[in-house]
Amino acid sequence: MTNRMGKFSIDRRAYDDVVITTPVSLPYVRFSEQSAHWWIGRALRALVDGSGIEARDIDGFCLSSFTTAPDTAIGLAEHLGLSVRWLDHVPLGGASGITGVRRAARAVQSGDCDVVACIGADTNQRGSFGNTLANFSRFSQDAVYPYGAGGTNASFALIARNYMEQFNVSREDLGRIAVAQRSNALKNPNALMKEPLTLDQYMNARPIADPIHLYDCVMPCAGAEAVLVMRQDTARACGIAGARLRGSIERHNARSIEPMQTSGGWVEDVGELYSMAGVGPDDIDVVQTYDDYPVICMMQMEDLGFCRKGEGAEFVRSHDLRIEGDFPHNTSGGQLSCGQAGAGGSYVGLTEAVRQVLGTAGDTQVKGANLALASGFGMMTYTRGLSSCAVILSGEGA
Amino acid sequence: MARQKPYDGVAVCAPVTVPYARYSDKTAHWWTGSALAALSRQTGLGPADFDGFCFASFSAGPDTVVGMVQHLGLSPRWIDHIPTGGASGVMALRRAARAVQMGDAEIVACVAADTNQIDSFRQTLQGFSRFSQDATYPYGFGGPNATFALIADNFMREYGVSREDFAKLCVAQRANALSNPFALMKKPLTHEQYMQARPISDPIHLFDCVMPCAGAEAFIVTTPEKAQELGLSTARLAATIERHNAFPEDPVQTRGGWARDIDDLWSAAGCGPQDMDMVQLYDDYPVIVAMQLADLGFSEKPELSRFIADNDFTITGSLPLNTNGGQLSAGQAGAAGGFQNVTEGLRQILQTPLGDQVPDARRALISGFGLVNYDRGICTGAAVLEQEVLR
Amino acid sequence: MSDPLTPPKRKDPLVVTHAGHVPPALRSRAATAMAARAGLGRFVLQVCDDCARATYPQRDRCPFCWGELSWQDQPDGAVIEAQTTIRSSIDLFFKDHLPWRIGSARLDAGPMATVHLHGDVGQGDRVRMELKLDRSGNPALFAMPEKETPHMADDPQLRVFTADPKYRRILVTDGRTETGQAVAEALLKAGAKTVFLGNADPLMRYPGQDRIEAAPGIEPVRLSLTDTRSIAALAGQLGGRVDIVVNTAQFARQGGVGFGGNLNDLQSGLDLEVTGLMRLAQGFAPALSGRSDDGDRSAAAFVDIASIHGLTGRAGFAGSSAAAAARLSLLASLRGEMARTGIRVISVLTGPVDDGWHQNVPPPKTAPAQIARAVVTALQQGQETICADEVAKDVLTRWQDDPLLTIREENK
Amino acid sequence: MSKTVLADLAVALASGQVRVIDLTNTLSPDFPVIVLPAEFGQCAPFRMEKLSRYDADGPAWYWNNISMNEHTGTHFDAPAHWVTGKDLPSNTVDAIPAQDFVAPAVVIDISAESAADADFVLTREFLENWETEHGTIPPDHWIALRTDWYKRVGTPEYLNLLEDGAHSPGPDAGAVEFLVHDRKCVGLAVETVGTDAGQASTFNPPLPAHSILHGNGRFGLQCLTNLDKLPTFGAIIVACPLKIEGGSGSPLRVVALVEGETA
Repeated sequence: MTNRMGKFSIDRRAYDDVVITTPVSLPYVRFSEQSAHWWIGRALRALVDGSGIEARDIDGFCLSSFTTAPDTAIGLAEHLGLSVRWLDHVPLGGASGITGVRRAARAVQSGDCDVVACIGADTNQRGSFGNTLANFSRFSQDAVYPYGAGGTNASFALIARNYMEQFNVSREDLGRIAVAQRSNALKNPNALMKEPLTLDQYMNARPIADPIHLYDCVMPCAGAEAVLVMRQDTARACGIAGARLRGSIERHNARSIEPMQTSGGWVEDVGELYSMAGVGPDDIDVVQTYDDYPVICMMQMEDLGFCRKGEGAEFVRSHDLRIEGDFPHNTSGGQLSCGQAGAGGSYVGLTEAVRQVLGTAGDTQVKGANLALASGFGMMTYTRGLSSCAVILSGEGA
Repeated sequence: MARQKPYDGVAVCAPVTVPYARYSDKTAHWWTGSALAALSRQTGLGPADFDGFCFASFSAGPDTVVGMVQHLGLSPRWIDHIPTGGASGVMALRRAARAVQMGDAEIVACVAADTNQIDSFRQTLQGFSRFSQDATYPYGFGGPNATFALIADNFMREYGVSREDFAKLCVAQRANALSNPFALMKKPLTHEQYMQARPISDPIHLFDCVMPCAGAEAFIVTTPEKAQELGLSTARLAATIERHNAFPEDPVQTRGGWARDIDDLWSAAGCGPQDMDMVQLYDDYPVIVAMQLADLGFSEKPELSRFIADNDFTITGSLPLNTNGGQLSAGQAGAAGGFQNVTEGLRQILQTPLGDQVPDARRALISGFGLVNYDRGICTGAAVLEQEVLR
Repeated sequence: MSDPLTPPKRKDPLVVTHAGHVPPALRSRAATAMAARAGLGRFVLQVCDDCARATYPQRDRCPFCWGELSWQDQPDGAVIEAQTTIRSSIDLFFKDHLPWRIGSARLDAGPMATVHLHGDVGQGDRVRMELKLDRSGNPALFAMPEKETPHMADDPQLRVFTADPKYRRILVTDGRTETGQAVAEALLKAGAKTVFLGNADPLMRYPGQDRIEAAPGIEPVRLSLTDTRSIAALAGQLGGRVDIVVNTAQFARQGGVGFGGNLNDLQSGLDLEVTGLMRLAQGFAPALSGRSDDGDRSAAAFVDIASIHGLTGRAGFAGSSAAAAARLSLLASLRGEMARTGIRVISVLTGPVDDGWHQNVPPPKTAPAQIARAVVTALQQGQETICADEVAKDVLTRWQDDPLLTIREENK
Repeated sequence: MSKTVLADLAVALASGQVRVIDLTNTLSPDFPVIVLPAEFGQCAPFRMEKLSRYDADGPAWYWNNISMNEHTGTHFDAPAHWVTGKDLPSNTVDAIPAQDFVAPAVVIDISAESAADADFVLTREFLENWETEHGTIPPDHWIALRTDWYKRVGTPEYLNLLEDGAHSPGPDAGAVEFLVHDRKCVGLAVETVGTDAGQASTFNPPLPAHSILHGNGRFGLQCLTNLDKLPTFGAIIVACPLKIEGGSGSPLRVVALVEGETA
């Protein structure tokens, strides 16, 4: 691994004894008549029920959602009766969960608050997906959406096609990722997809925007994911198990002058991620990449150091990505098979990673998982994912 | 409950105010770019040099911080989006300071910007929050004026504060504004004019209200080493507090979240109200200024009237208040109104005021208040800034 | 090469007309500024006043140095780096037009852009970019083959952005004038199926009548823009069949305002050119709108030919210029209305036309053939504003640069 | 004349013994107006814009705004219409005594001649011959020129405008002088668009009907219909122009009263 730190010489401080606890994944529904406020309230309730911490002791709140308008985090705090001394609103799409947890970790570490509820939630009413797309960003309004209104599918099709040609990646290679995730999802009772997926089915799926076909796409749905962030002493006092935050990175609008996106912002910071955590890619037991499209998973396998750029196809051919495989990847089934609950999707890998290192993943549990990596990717405001982030977690034994 | 750790290794510098305009045909993106261009002129830093960015605005939609990052060519490794109006300056300061302190970023540009196109204010009000849509604006669409009229009416009766007292605050702020070339209000305000102003929503009268405008405010949070390298004067962040939705059980707002955290602020800062050389308080209405004077420990509420009478709030007075004129006299540039308390406090202690200098200014108390989601402002924050190095 | 367009078949009367949708219309102010230039057929990008680098998408500040941006004409070359065919879209307009091809273009000017692709271009190709307007009147980057290809204009995706007269049925309002006749002939030459040629007074012959009415494709119709009833009657008869309306009405008379002006001329001019335009729009705009996305036979455009001096006023032609001003103003509003339904509203701006009413005006003057060419070009390009001649170009350029100065100059 | 005349008339009208013939063309945008060389001001045709028709602009009522020239459709020419009559007293429609709007008519049939020659010119000689056959034209009568031109309404042959101008029948100066001075006519009532012949601007003097009639305080009635339904003698024409202040003429409804079975 090369450390790509550029002119900024400042060292990231360790997170000391910050832990992430109480992973909550509410069962998704394809369409919901409830509001995002409702889903967020339900997630808070699950955090309280799951941790035994009382609502009034939650003194930090970090929210990510696309569908709370006109409210933001503060409106939700009043709506749901939270009185907090630290509050953050993280509107970063698929990068929200990990970014939110990073913010919360610094807040509890600095004593700015004690317990932060971090929630990603969105409702999915008929029309809300289109509404989110249409109002996503100014660039998308001005320069993407009017070009076919293909939403992210069209934009990712352009990235995927370029990537596949440049690095000799076939649809079969990408299919392996989707098929393995579906296999994992069948062990996750919350996953919306209940049927197995074969490589044949993947290959023969109807095209959406070449080369993106049906099983390359996530299914928008309603749902919520959440965690609590606190210091180890707080967790111990409450008798809650937590995953330690060993290292994390984020980056926005990296390498914007490259004509086509072939890597995410991770490549700028990945050295620091591992050096902070004191481990290397080989030490990671389970990997949860952000899977809006399989091609992005492959990009992350490269950018996060599991193989070199251009070797992603060979990597997925030579590894078994299932729970029981040698490279357990997106063990809950990921968004591709669980569904994408808007900004909640940014927490899917994180909550699963916490469960894995705490050994509470149930049927999707990877045996002996102690070190997990989860990454996030989001904000397709124009022609590329603008925001990227990653986190390494370890179980308490680590 | 954990106490805040000190802000070691953090320097606050480079206050920027982009001159306000009553109405602007530009966008929030333009105003944000103007603020960054001003930071650039002051520091020589360009888009590639900032690795942190913190942003507050009401009028950048559909974009948030990350859209702004792309729009303006930044490539940061830490960003934050702060949609809390009048509390956003203190919150940005806190977030950026922790990011720098923890090594998550080294140079954070904190920017608040809002435009004010002919119909923006009405639109902002209309789309402000679900509670306001459902439960306040249908009751007369008086905007914040009506909400604060209820708060003021209650506060004045409860604590014996009068319009005469508010007049003193407003007249002092106007006097301060006259030395600030960027202030939108250019004419003196007399006590008599204040008292005879036309009523807006009893007991709120014309000069109790701010004037919405377009503008941008910015500052930089970095390490002392970096600041030295850039040749920037710096301030130290002595202590901060923040609180949201405090005291929801109070039937009418008579206090803000400061009241819950004030001890934490002064003990972490290692000083008290008496040590402040000035106060930069969020002044959407003078009643809120009075509330802060009490909640931040300068006076008990029942003694407010006397406290106001006993003090001189002009730049050279006993307790200089909102030395740029505050929003009441300089204008309220949306979310930038929540930053001007930081930039003005910073400028005074760095000895680079827009107008007249507060004599021997070394310490400033900054206080923010924001987001009338329903019937009260629910975001509060405060910070103590101290002069560190003048360059 | 593109498949050549075939003449549309007669419509099956039992099939419901396809409802017209338009592409997403929500855009930033900067994008709208780009549209204003796209409408003139320019290829522009924002360029930084300080560092001179071009940027895209539309911004309000330079992303390289935070300098101020201004719109500038830019080299229109590009290379397609990636392409896709969209086969699923949640937008009503695009859903109706699937599959839809787009690509990532590396513009010679610098930035990358998501662009619409002509059928004859694909990944790796060098292309010529055009800045078009989409059916909602917003800017659209369109990648064209670098060199002309067979039947290039017939590309179905391109035709969404144009109003090509080929195979279309067109109403030209005033066949009694030389301009009306020249426009009708040029449209037929450009492939129009039928030109319905208006005649305000069929009881009176007019110069050139025998020749023009005998031309294949011409169908004379009774139409007087000053007579609401005649428009209603014609719209009732042709409304569902006309794809393009071209208003060639003009009433130019010399005269001042306080000195030498003629009130009757002004009234007649206003009635014909201004009230007449509104009558025409009220008669035909709803029917056009209803068929804005009806396949090959879709309605496409409303064209109005007016004096450039509507922008400035003009000494000696005060009343005529006032009528033109009102006409341009009405047309701007109509453009906004029609953008919601996908009909292009085109302004053809002219200098003094070389006719009997401008005998005292020294050359250069606008020949009816020039106006006809401009009408055809604007339709083929999907352009929103076009100058028919050098005088109009000159006034427009000066007016864009300094409106108040140009107003003074033109009224000296 | 006894006091029972009007009562008798009422009975005659009710019984059909006296019939009312409509001599008026319908005012419509399609009805042609006189065409002058383009550099002159042009006669405005009839135009109508609906104000409301039991709709949002007027739920219970229907009405229109109309506009036209004073000389549009079936219309009346007052002496002030022509420069020769500009200084006469009571020369505008509002000033003409109402008495003058009701007068008997003598119908001179030149329909065969007009059919044979669109440029047929009515001369004094023709009139004198006519009198020989039909009797002397009495004073204070409208002279109604039956040309059957009204049957051409709705065709180009009505204006009959060729490259050298309009072609329609009308009197020469001698004929008009004769009618005005020797027969004391009220005015000239025609079916064509003007009292003068289509080519009368080439006559010497030009436009004799307008010039001589109006110069002597006589009236014109143009664009009439149904003159073929009137008897040669005995019809009474009722032609009341709108009372337009200082008006040179006016569109109007013209009717004729005729007796008995006469067609």
